[in-house]
Amino acid sequence: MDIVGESIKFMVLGMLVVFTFLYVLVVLMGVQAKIINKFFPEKKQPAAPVSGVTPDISEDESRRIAAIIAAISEFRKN
Amino acid sequence: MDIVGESIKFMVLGMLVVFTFLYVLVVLMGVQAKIINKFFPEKKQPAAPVSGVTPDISEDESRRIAAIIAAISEFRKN
Amino acid sequence: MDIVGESIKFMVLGMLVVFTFLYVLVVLMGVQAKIINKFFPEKKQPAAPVSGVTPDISEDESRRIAAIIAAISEFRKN
Amino acid sequence: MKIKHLFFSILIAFAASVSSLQASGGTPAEQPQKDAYVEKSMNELASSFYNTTGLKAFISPKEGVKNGQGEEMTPFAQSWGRLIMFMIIFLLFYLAIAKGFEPLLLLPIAFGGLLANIPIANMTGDHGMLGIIYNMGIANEFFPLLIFMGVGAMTDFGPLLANPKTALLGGAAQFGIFGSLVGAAALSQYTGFVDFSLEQCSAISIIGGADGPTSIFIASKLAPELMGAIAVAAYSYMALVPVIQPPIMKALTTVEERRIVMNTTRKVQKLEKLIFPLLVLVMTLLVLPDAAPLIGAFTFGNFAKESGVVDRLSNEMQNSLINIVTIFLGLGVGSKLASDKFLVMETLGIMIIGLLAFAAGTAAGVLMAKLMNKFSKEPINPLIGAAGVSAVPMAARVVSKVGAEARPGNILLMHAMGPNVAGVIGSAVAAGVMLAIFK
Amino acid sequence: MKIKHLFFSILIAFAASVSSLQASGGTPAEQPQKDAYVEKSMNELASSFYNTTGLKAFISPKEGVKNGQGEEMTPFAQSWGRLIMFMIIFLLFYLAIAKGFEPLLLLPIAFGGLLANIPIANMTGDHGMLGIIYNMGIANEFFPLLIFMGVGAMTDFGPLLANPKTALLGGAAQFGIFGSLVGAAALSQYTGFVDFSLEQCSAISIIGGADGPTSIFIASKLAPELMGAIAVAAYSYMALVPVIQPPIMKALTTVEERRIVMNTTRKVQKLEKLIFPLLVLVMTLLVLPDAAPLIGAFTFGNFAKESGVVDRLSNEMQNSLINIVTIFLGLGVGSKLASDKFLVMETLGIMIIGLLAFAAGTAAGVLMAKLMNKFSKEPINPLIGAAGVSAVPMAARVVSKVGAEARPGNILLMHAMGPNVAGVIGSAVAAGVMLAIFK
Amino acid sequence: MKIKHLFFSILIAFAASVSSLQASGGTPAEQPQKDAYVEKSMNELASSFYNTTGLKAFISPKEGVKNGQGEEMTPFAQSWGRLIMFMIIFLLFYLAIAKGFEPLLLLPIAFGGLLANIPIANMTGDHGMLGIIYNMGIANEFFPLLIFMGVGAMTDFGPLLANPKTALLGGAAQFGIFGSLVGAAALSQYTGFVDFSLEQCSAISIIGGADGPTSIFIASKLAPELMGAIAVAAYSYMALVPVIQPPIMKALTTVEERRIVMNTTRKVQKLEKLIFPLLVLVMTLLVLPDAAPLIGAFTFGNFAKESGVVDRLSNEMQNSLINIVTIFLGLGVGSKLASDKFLVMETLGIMIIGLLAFAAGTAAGVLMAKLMNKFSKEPINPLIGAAGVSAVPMAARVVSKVGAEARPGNILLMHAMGPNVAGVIGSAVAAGVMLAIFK
Ligand code: NA
Ligand code: NA
Ligand code: NA
Repeated sequence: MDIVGESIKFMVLGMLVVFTFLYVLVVLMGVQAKIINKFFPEKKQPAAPVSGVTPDISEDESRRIAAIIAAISEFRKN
Repeated sequence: MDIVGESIKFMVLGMLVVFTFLYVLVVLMGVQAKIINKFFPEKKQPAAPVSGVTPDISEDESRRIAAIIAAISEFRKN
Repeated sequence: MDIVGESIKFMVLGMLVVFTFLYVLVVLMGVQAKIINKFFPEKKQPAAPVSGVTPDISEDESRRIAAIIAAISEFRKN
Repeated sequence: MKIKHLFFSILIAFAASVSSLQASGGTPAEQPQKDAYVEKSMNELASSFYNTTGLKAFISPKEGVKNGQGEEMTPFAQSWGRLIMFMIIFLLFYLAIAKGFEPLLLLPIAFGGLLANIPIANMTGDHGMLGIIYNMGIANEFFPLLIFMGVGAMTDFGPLLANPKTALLGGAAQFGIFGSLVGAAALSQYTGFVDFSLEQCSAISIIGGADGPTSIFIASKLAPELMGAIAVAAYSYMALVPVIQPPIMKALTTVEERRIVMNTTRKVQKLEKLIFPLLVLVMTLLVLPDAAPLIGAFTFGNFAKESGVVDRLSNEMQNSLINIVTIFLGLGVGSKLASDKFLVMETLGIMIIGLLAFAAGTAAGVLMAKLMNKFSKEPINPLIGAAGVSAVPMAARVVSKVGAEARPGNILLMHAMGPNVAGVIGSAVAAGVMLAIFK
Repeated sequence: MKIKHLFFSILIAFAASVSSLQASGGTPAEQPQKDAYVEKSMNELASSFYNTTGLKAFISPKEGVKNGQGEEMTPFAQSWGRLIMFMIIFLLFYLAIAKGFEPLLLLPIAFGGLLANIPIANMTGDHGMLGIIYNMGIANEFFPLLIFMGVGAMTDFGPLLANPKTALLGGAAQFGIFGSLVGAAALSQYTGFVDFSLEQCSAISIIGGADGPTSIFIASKLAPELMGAIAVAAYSYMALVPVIQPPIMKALTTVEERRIVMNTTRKVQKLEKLIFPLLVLVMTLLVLPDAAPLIGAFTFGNFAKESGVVDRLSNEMQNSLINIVTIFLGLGVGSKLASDKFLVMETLGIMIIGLLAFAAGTAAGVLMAKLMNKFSKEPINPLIGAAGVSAVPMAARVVSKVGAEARPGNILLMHAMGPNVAGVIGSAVAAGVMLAIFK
Repeated sequence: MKIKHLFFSILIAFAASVSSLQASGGTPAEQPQKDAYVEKSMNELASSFYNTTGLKAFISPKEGVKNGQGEEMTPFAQSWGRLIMFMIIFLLFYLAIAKGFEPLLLLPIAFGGLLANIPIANMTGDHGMLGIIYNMGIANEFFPLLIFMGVGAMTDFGPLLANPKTALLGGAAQFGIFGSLVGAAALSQYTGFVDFSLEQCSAISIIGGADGPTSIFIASKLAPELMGAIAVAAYSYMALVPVIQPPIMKALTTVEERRIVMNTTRKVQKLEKLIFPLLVLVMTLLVLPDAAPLIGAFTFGNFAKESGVVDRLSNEMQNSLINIVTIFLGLGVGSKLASDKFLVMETLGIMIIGLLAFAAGTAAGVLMAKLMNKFSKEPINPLIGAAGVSAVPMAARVVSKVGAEARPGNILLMHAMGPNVAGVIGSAVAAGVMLAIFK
């Protein structure tokens, strides 16, 4: 089997599907944003915490909890 | 099979068992309370936190922990 | 089978292996400490928290977290 | 009250859709043999790709397409059936998120249902994500018991110990189970609408116990083929407790009764709380060993909590462990919302009986409380009888809310918690009776 | 000291009860065929219900009744046997809760035992809650390894690295294992009391290692039929460390020796702690690969902790994960407290050998420490040898307590932690030797 | 840059070692029959003990020794192969701990590899710790989906919703997948170096998606025999993103382009974020149901988080659950670092194609961004195209760092997060296309 030939066809199909999928998503995101802003606007939302992904924060959390507990246990030692 | 007839018998048996079970439990709770108050009285117990079920509280916990951490991380930012 | 005889042989072999293993470990710990102190010395390390095992502490943690949350929730009640 | 309308219109739409359904054939089929890839032209490739899209599966459903369990699906179940399910699921999302109805369970169940209705993906099959979860802990009833363990660790029997006789209210409310058992049998015997066996009637009637884990446990033992619909009905109606109960409560009581103020409860000692779970378990093993898994898991959680020496473990049961199991239980139960499983006449029967069961349990609890109020020295507000159906702690909150409507400032919550937690034990006992009968 | 009396009187009561037992037959039986329900009169229904009560099962035990594994139970095991087990279990509850003896393990084990002895419910069977747990992680030795991983993540080898030569004390204490191996062999060969094979003797003797997970791991490999009793003995005696060790420690040392003050330990660098688990693992793979699962899990946990870059994971191992596994391990091990498994002569033998093993390990550790004190430049308090049995961290605390009795203010805890953690490694090595021998 | 040298010298050493390897035979063998213990003299005992040491296994490897899967290992794989693996593993430890390269995954994988290469212990076998973990959740693709669920619950689509068109960058970067697919096919067809089938090429090329869970998922479906090497390559290169990407990014952009400042993003409403995961899932089920498990798990996590009503569950997914699964996934994947599995020519091919894939994806993303910048009203910094490979959030951080080098104070992080999270969806779509093709 000419797997190089086949894989090139896959590439064409694949990139097409990926781009189509994401392009439709882009369009729908726009439509959605318009509809929501028009019909369901939020009232005086507090500053949106726009952060990408939070894994590191949760990792820090454990350390900070540990730190808080350490601090507090200094005062609560029995 | 006359399943309605059977199910009525099940109802009689079932309600009888449920009530008997709970009634005996009521009696035993009373007996237990008397025995414990007589022979193992607690000394100056702090106000008993008599709350039903605590799921919501633990859900709040996560939010509050998050809040505490957020607050503290304001001061500990590196 | 003379299982007592066999078990005595096991004892000899076993205690020998255990002691050898731990003795080599003792030697290697010493060598390691020397190499590390010579070639990778730590700079002004804060007081090392040399505690054996921490299960109880983490058990206390939960209680303390609960305590902290209880305290804070007093102020944050909605 | 808009929600009620919404809910019933869905029920009716559902009924209509179901009646247009043909019975799903369904013999377990052999694992599909994977073919080796053969060279394709670009056109063939594109058309073969189109054949794997969901769009194609919706537009041109075919006879002979199989579900995750290898049973054939009707063309209706493949297309319109799935669309109806999506509507039901989006309704559940709306109820869970906007209305706050039992979101912890309704949201994962609904999302599981969404995944289960995706064509081609076969997520409910043995190798699919939902199938793996289902086999891991629902088919063998392990997850419901873990949930029950966690609920036990969260439950405080203090209010019940403070006022033991309210336990009887938790007994009366079990009429919801047995009354609807008779109702289910009658529906089956006297109408051609559905045809339930005695075991199936029993499994369905447990919905009246208002304990999701108990319902799933019993369904798996007595009528596994109905487990999906039973679980969904049980959780849905628990979510609807604030809608279903108040009208019944108000219809059966006078304003004067609803205004009754109850005495403050006595102080309960720690030792009483410690011994109580053991008491319940010992009684169970003497009288009703078939309820032992349920009561055993529940009392283990409670005993661990009240012992005060294994807080690490009891906190775990109440938090991480129950959270993980809730995620999995929800998704696994949701897998039974596949259109071909859910859009059948039996589901409609189960929904009706379930509603009946909740109503009957509520009514029986309230009437029993009225009766006890007659003969008791201390005043008993009949509303607290409604909490006997369990649905902990929502039913107790509903009681408190309805009570406060009648007399602002009258806090019945603690008094309602007694029958509420007794209802959990009562349902488990009723479930045990069913298991014992069919042993 | 009342506890000691209580404990021994239970042992004696146990011995008496056991001697009245007949051997339990036991061939695995076919799954009971579930009969279809047939119509019953109210009387028949009530009487058939009575037949499913635990009361009936206690009052009229029958020949041929089977346990969860399909083996026949003697009438004694069905009635009096269970009552005796309940007494033992309530004693364990008392010790765990009122006396604080290893509650994290003793409480779930005892509750599992309570559930396992409920008649009719068959909770230890393959479809029962305890059976599911057992098959999930105890039969395949997975849970003990996860526990060991968590213990590794909790262990700080700092005290050992600060004073490496105390590792030898953790070696000497393993005489508890090998001495009791000879003892078990002698008991079996020279008396008709019990008849253990060499594999069984080896599995039992690991109790002397004072590590629950190690004991369960080895038992599952060498003598699965004894695993229940071994696990229970191991955990019970670890709980009894504060009762068993002090008299032996005091008998073998003079007051002057117990009053010895040890020098403060040197500061240990982080890099030493990081490399140490790898060092132990590499030595294990070179010398004793059979110990690799135990040592591997343990050092993985420790390495993850000391690396400092995966705190998320090492905290998880130390908290949620070990908590969940502890709950399951306890319940699963408890399933082996079923009367027909536990009330056998072998259990008594195992309890006796286990006690001997702990005593021998303690003695060997103390004597080795005395010897080392003779030849060491720096003073060594012989008490710290007792910590070599592991039972981390309780043995080290006992040492510190006994030391403080002799000289108030003399804190031996850190010095005892060295042999204490070395004892964990020592026991794993000893376990590996056993596995290697029977390969 | 020393790391790069280190890395490539290992690759070269690896290549050298591999070329001296013979193919490992390998037919699954019957379970070794355990022999009964026979009496031994002390000498025999000691010598039989020596035969079970790892030292012996290293010094005198034998033909016919089997790995955990019952396949025969070559003498090279038993001795030098393991030593080479230990070197590679210690390098991974160094990178994870000292250099902070993806320690959460690299450390457990490497430790799993260490355990997998211990002779005699057979930890990768069905009864070994790693084998149990592997069968529990990797063979059936369950763990990758749970990770994906947790990642979904951690992901904030806000930056993407604020600037939707950056999603196209996440599409362009998938050229990393398809370009390397052609590359893999060419390598296989035109050289005698390796011989991959079309399915194998497709599985390998998913490495270019820079999503570990997706790679493992697809490998398990299309080429389970290569899963180990693929997973390792995927995670290793994700760890190497800060090394691989910057040179390519700088080579394809001018300093002026890198200095482009982008406008601040618009405020995104909560409802948009809530609906977005459902939008993605509905599109998936219409167009590409084969991607439903991946997208379904991911969107479930995200929907649970954005719903705001099941914080208990979404916190669980982001913390305890993903931690536990990460530990297990790491150890399980590490089991495929056994010398006989890893030190084969195919691994080298996979490593080379994987590197190519990352480079191609980065380049395609950057070039697409340059193109978009030409035609867009608002300025687009071409660097953010590199974040389209996903590797969330490291690629976005790398973008921000390289951008700040060109213009200090220019924070591109938020702008890079859009293509970054779109890249996750893009890879899942690409993966779904592969599955659909080979259906
Ligand atoms: Na109930
Ligand atoms: Na030990
Ligand atoms: Na990607």
